[in-house]
Amino acid sequence: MNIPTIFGICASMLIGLGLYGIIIQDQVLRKLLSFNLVGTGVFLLFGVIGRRGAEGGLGGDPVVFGLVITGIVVAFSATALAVALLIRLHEETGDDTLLDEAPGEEEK
Amino acid sequence: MSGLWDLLTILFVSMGVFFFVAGTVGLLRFPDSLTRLHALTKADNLGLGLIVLGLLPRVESPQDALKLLLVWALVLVASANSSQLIARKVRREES
Amino acid sequence: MTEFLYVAAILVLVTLALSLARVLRGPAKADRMMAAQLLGTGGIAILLLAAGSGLKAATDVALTLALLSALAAVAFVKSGERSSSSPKNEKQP
Amino acid sequence: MTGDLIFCAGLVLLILGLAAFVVAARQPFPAVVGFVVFGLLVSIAWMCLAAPDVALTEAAIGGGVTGALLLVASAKLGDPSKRGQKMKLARGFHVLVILLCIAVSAGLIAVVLSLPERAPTLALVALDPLESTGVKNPVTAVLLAYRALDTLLETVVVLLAMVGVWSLAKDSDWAKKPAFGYSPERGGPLGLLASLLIPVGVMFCVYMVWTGSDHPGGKFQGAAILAAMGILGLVAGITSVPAVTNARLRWVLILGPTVFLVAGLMGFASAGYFLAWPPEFSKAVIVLIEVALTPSLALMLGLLVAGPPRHSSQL
Repeated sequence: MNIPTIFGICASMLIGLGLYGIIIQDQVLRKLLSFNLVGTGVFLLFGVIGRRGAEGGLGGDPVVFGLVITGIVVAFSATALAVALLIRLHEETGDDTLLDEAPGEEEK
Repeated sequence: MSGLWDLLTILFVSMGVFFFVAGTVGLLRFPDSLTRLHALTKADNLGLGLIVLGLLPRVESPQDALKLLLVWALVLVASANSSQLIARKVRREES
Repeated sequence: MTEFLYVAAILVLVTLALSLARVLRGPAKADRMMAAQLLGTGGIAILLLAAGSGLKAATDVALTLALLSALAAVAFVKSGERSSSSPKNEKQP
Repeated sequence: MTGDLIFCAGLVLLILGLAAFVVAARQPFPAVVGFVVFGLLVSIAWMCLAAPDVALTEAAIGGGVTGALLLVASAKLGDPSKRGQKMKLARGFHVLVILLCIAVSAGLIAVVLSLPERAPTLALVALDPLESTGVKNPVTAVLLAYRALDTLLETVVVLLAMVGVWSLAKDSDWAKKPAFGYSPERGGPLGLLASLLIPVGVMFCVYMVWTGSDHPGGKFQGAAILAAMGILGLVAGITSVPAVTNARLRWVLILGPTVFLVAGLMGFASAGYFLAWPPEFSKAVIVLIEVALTPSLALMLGLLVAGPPRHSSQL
């Protein structure tokens, strides 16, 4: 058991947890948080691969780390756009979910 | 000589960690928000300050020492002001 | 010596885990925010300890966190003001 | 050697616990605070993985700017409890979802455990021509010399996302200023905080960009810090943003991408293909692009947090 392996397991579990949140949550903000958990898990998985590729006196594979930096910034932009969409939706409808109708009515 | 510096590091860092523990215990055990805020500032100011003091003998260049002190100064400014802001919010919500 | 700094870092990590309980339990929003504040300071302490044991770049990460630690608290306090009172008569003297 | 292993194991447990809390918390606000702390711990995790450049990015963007964005958003959305609307799931479906997620995690863990003993790596390939670029930080070299196209497109993606946010303004609010929607507060602790932190932050941003070519750091980290300082100044009433139709604002926004693009097109003349830097000037070109990108990126990131232009009586 070495350090990259520990973080690899952590990343895998983060992806599973986030996926669960994306499917189960009904508020969009919570779905966004879960989506970011999945994103972080994927980045960490990249980081593990990069760390294992350490060679030539470097701490890891710089190509992979460069990709992850790009990924973090893009993920933030996507999150910000999604938050703006969500707030506008909330202003229009007073709702912060994507449900078509109140489920209570559906059951009746 | 280095033995003495190492001793200083061990002494100050241990004291710093102690204040982190104290602050956390306060945060968990104190009865209301304002007293918890009080406990919290012990960890911020004293805990981090002592750790910075303890690490100073280990730095390699004056720039690194300056950076360490800057971190502490920034945390002092940030925690003092944001504690004030949070306390104001707590009071407004209570009244 | 490095081993001592690791032990110190692990101890700070344990206190962080404990103060996480306050983030989880609350009860007030301010309590959660304060605990997050403490976690931020603890994270900075861990990074400085890492820098002390040879990871020099950790100091820069600690500086970044120190600069941005107040931002979350400010965003929390100011945005809360808006939702708790009407924005029109909220004017500082 | 065991000390760091124990530390990392503890860190992983904390990260996973927080992630579980973010998913399971009943209210959105605690989940958001949990996510902010999560970002902080993940940046420490990046230090453990020997990736200081990524740790800096995660600390500046994941912990700082995203935290402000999400906290403001959760305050604007308010508490959902009053509606009492809840998605009802059939029990079978719920079990199916749990099984699916466990399967995904288990599969990935199996992949991680069965990685080849000698990992494939491009580290040596990336190191080899490092001398010729004059840049000492291999990550910066990857971002701006070998994979510059990624970085160029990424800047454009951030710009597009910002245009997307602007396009969500109401028709009547277009040509107004982007605003959080609450009054700036002058003086008091907030004013003191802003006036003390902002100069240090700006200095640190310059340091980050400058040091980025040789040591961990770079334009993304610097820009994120600058954006955070801008947000702080905005809240404290020290800085202000012009209306989104302002020509100067738009010039600053496209300054970085334009310099990048022009430098890339010059590559046709100097080396024969797009985004090729002339070998003798490559460090100068890289530093120029970094310096030009920083204000543009900082403004984009800040405006992404500020949200679409909206009517506000205070600002």
